[in-house]
Amino acid sequence: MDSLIPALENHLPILQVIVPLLIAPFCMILGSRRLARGIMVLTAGIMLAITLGLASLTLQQPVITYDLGGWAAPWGIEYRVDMLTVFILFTINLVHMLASVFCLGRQDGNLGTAARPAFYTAWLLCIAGLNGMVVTNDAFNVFVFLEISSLATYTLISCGREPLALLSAFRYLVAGAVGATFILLSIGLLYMQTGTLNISDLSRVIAERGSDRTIILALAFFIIGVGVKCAVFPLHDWLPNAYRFAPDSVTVLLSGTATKVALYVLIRFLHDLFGADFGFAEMPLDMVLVVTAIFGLLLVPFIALRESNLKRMFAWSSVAQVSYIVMGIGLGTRLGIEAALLHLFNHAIVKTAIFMAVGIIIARTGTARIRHLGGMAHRHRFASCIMLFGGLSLIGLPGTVGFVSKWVLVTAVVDKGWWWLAIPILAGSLASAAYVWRIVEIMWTKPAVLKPEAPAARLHWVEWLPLSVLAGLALWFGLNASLITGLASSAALGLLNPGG
Amino acid sequence: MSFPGLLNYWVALILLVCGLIIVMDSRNLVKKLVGLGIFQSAVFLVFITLGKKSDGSAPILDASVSVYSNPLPHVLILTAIVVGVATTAVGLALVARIRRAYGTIDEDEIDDRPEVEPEIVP
Amino acid sequence: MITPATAVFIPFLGAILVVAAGNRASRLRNHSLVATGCVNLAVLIVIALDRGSHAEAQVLLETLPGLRIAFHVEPLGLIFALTAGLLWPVTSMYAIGYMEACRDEHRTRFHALFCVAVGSAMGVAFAENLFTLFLFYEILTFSTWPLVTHNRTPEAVSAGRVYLGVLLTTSVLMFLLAVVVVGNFGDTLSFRPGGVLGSLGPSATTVLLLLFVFGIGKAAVMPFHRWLPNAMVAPAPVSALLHAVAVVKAGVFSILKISVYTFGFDSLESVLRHELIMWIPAVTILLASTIAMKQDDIKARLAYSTVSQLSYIVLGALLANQLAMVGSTLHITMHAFGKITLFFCAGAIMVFANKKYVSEMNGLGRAMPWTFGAFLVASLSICGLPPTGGLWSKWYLAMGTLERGQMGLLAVLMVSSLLNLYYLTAIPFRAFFLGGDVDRGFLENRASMVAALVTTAAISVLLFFFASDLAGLVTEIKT
Amino acid sequence: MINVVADVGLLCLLLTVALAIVCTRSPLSLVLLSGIYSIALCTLFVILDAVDVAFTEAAVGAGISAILFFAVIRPEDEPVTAFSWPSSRAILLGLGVGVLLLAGTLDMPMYGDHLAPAHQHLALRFLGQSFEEIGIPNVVTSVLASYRGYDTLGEVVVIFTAGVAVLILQPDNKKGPAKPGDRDRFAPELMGNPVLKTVLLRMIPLVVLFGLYVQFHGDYGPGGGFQAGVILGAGVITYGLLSSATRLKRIISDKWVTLGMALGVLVYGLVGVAGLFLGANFLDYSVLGPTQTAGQHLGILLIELGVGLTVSCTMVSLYYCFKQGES
Repeated sequence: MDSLIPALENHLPILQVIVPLLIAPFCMILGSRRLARGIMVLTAGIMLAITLGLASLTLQQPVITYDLGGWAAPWGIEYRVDMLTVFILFTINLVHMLASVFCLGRQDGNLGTAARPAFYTAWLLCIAGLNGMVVTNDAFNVFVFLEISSLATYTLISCGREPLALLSAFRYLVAGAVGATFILLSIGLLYMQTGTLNISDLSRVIAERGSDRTIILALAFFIIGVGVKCAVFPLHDWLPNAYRFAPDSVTVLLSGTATKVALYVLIRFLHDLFGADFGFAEMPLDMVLVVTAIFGLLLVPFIALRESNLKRMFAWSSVAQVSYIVMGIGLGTRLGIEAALLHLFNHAIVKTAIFMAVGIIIARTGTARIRHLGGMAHRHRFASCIMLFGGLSLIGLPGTVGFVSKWVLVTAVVDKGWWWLAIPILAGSLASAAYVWRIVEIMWTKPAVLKPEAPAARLHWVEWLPLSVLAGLALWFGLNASLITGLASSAALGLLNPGG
Repeated sequence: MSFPGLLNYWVALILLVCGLIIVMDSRNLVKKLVGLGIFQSAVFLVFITLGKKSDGSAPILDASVSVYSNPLPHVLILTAIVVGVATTAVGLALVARIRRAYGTIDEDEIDDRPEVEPEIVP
Repeated sequence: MITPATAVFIPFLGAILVVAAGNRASRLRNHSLVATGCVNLAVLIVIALDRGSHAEAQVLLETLPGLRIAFHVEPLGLIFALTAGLLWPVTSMYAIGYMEACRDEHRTRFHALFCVAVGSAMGVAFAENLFTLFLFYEILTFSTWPLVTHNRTPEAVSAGRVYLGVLLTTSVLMFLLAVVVVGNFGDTLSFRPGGVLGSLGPSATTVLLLLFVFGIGKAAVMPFHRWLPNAMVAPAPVSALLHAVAVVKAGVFSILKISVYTFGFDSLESVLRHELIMWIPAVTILLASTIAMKQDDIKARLAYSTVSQLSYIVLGALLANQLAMVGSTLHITMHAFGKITLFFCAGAIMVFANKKYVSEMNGLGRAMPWTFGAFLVASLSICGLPPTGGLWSKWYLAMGTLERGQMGLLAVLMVSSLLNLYYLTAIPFRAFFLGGDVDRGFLENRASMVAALVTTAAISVLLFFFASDLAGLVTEIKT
Repeated sequence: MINVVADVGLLCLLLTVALAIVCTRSPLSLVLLSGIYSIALCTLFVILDAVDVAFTEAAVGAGISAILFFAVIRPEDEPVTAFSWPSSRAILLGLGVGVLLLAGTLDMPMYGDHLAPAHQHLALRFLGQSFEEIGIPNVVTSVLASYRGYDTLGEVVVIFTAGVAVLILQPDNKKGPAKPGDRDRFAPELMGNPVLKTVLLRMIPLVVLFGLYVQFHGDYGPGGGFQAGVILGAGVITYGLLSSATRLKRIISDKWVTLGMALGVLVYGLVGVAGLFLGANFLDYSVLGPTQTAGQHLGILLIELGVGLTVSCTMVSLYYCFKQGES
């Protein structure tokens, strides 16, 4: 036993991915829905534990690598864990853990009996794919795991109750496949000019032989491809409907994980693969990303303001919030990345909480129409208050996590000398206040439209527990952000100076 | 400069654009998937072309051969083809379900339908 | 352990108590409300007596490096906190009576949010840095929104939208931006005597000053004053404590505190076109007074009067000298006692006689002698006439304008006082001397409300004799 | 030289077919055209020395994809006009993107350039040392199964995910009444033809035998678990097409198919985990046998089995699900 534990420690990077990956088919074999659910939550717990284990390892040793198949790095596939990896792993596995507890209380979509365990299999495959994208240090491996998670995601979205879920899933499939193929092409062009696929090796070769038009083309394809997956403003078309029509538990899972991992891939490739010198000094990438972000965060709230469906409104808000993260990434500085990571984490927990609260209300009332929400706050106090708190955090009021990340973002833009960017950031906050307050006004002050549902459905522990944990985290990190800021800052530092 | 030069890449590029045009322009869901296939195949062509060495042969080791083409792009594209067919299969399964739900596979016809609201008792 | 943080948290604790007691234990709820107010006042007095030992920052939490939630005690904040703390238990008593008279169903929510608002005002008063100030400023905004929309009528909801819209837009777009500028270009976000903007050039300082003056929308400097008359749809106790004392005073207090501790008098004097900027509040003073004269709705008239009086304090802050600073600080207190009395009276007239228009008040004086008596005393205090405390604040402000050599501004102060005299004393005059032939009987039948308004009027008079102590407190500040 | 001529000719064919697809509206024509496209593409891959890829493209593009498309399209989808130009907006956008991309190609290495960077770094080791390290002549298989074996695990999982997805998406039959007869809609006469039926039924064992050959000969020639899985699956599906899906289900029930799908992934994964228990890294086969090459041999054999199992079962599962959708 004693010998097994240090052995396990060495294999933690791969366990993070293969545990869900191999439990998924197992879930399928068992064929029982109850068992599958139990296994899903258990797996989520194990994954979170592995992440914490990895975190404690990275504190002793900044970079952990793992050669798959025993083949040394550029020839085989390599896993690489550093502070940034751990930060993202922690974010997505935390959200996944809570989302899978929340999922216990939901109907699993519009499924026949035979397909029910398959839903949980797809769920596990989705999160396994996302974890795989985070840990790997191989460009092509990113593509493979991206596809695993994407296919599972399309499936999960299509399980929504309304038939439009199918069309939304199809449109996401087409958009996602185009995006992934762009990424594949980008990897191909990089391979063409370097002869390697390992991210660290690629970055070394690019630095040695310098860039050319092919590499520039690869960068452009990569940005577009990953932009689709992140739902960066002009490439966001798939997201609102996908989030709206997906089953509630799936929306909860996706909003906190899928786009976040895509953003991580963006950060990782820009800095570790193409290199900051190429992207930000040679190419005007900072301008491109910042300008798209400005458009996103100023225009999208107005679309959200005219939205008639609660879930889709918050989906639009996700598009707007992604813009802040993209702006942080676009600055390309240490503070910018720190702000992006902070906002990524904060938005993950806040939006997950909001979608959970929305899910609770939809489950009780059967509608997500905004005009049906009148007086809901008095009927579903807990869920409404969480939604309010989440909304305040989206606005970025002091005392919420949203303020912390926006403050760091503003500090970052001032630090870069682009202090005028503070104005669109603040204006974006104000614009989000408009759509949040529209909901608050209806829920708290308008008369009830719907008949009260017959039995006052009480909150089950699988509903209030994950919500309380998320709200507690959001509150705590809003008041005392030193822990999470410290992590984000050392992750950003590790990314920019891998040596020291 | 040997003759085909960059021709393969240029053709791949045109195929890529053709695929994109089909995906963007068509309202028929099946045609979109066909377009997606062409789009992906253009990328496959880029990979396979870059692995080719003139006068090389397939990378199966044999005493009588001295020049082999690059095996790595082949491996990658094997995987990519499988991914492509998996995506197509899921897409087609979705199309089949969409047809059952709406009786059509034309996006315009589906979009024209009013959204069904849940029953509300005021 | 009595610290400024205690004074901030007691009202929040009170809110929890009120919610816990709820509508079912309404007596317990009412008692705990008043008791909390009294305990809070006691704590404030202890802090005031022992103020020297709390001058250092007391850090509760460090949100980010440089972004701390911290409290400290300094004279300006202490005076604001004492004013609010003294008025809170009085208003609680009044509010209990008023809400019972109105048979309101949501009393628990009302009282709980009231506590939260007072707690935020305490937070603003004792804030050690701009971040803490902004935090409590925004809590105050959001906690008073449900109070403004308390009646849930369409007018209340749309007034609430204006209220929140103006306050949030100004605070996020300008106030927060200004805080960001100070955080990134100033020495620190903390308040330090003499200011923290040493390295900022005059043009940047000017922009920053304008951002603060307009960004702190609660100070209701025109053109960002619209929310205040709109907020008058709220029940009278809300208008009384929040829109005469806590909310609006939090705004002007913030401007005063920022001008003293973030800018410092030296920085303020370096501002470009200083004279012109000082005319911004001066214009508001005159315009608001003029509008107030035309208002028939008594609460609207009082609201515009408040807009006008708030700009006195802003003007005092911008004058950047010690006399004006003393005048502004005193005016926070004097105007608070005067204006709350007026709002109490307006509420009492509404409840007892069911009248809200000035033109309907003829002859009410005999039916409600205490109410209109108190109204008269408070009007004198607002106008700055003896024997009320209002005299001293206007005195110091006038001295401040003289020291700066701004005769024009002095004239504005005088003209505005005359206008005040006209539109405020007209109301008790009508009540006592016009249309006296109708006998309505004695209408003042709720002791708690009458007691409250008489108390505040009496304190206005008492302040005439104790103003020098307050002024002495303010001069402790090393500028 | 002949290679170059064939290359150019096939490129022209590809372009023509692609343009035809752009303008075609009829789903049936589209599917047939995309079959032609696939075959042209796979011939081109052979000329470009990518025999394994060509094999896969033939099995997938011309085989499985076509079957799946046929299962979904319906005669009633046929439009009145079978032909239309794309909108000018799309053409303009496409041309714009194309011209930009054209500039990006100018730094690319020429066709067949031996000195291209792609042939230098990793490829040298794969071509030069894989025989000593792995011990099998097909370098593509060595790279696929061992050096980049983890990608292949991912690939199997993708197939499995697609299987799960289609399983979830199959309509619940309890909701709609099933119609009798599950013959193919586009070629009922063909499949009902007794001559064809007899011949094809006799061919199924041969197909299965070929599939097994491809499975186990992948180390030495083109082929491997994936291609074999597709061929085996196709053999089984042929039986279903000739008799009926219901009868096929009686022989291989859908539960077994699902089990096989999952089991294949598990076999692959557990071979990797076995490495962990033997003190090596995940998917390190060297420790499985007495010598490194023996271990690699055993590992590759086992994982290819896993791949074949998952792929063939998924193919059958897809067939079942799409059949269900038709009824």
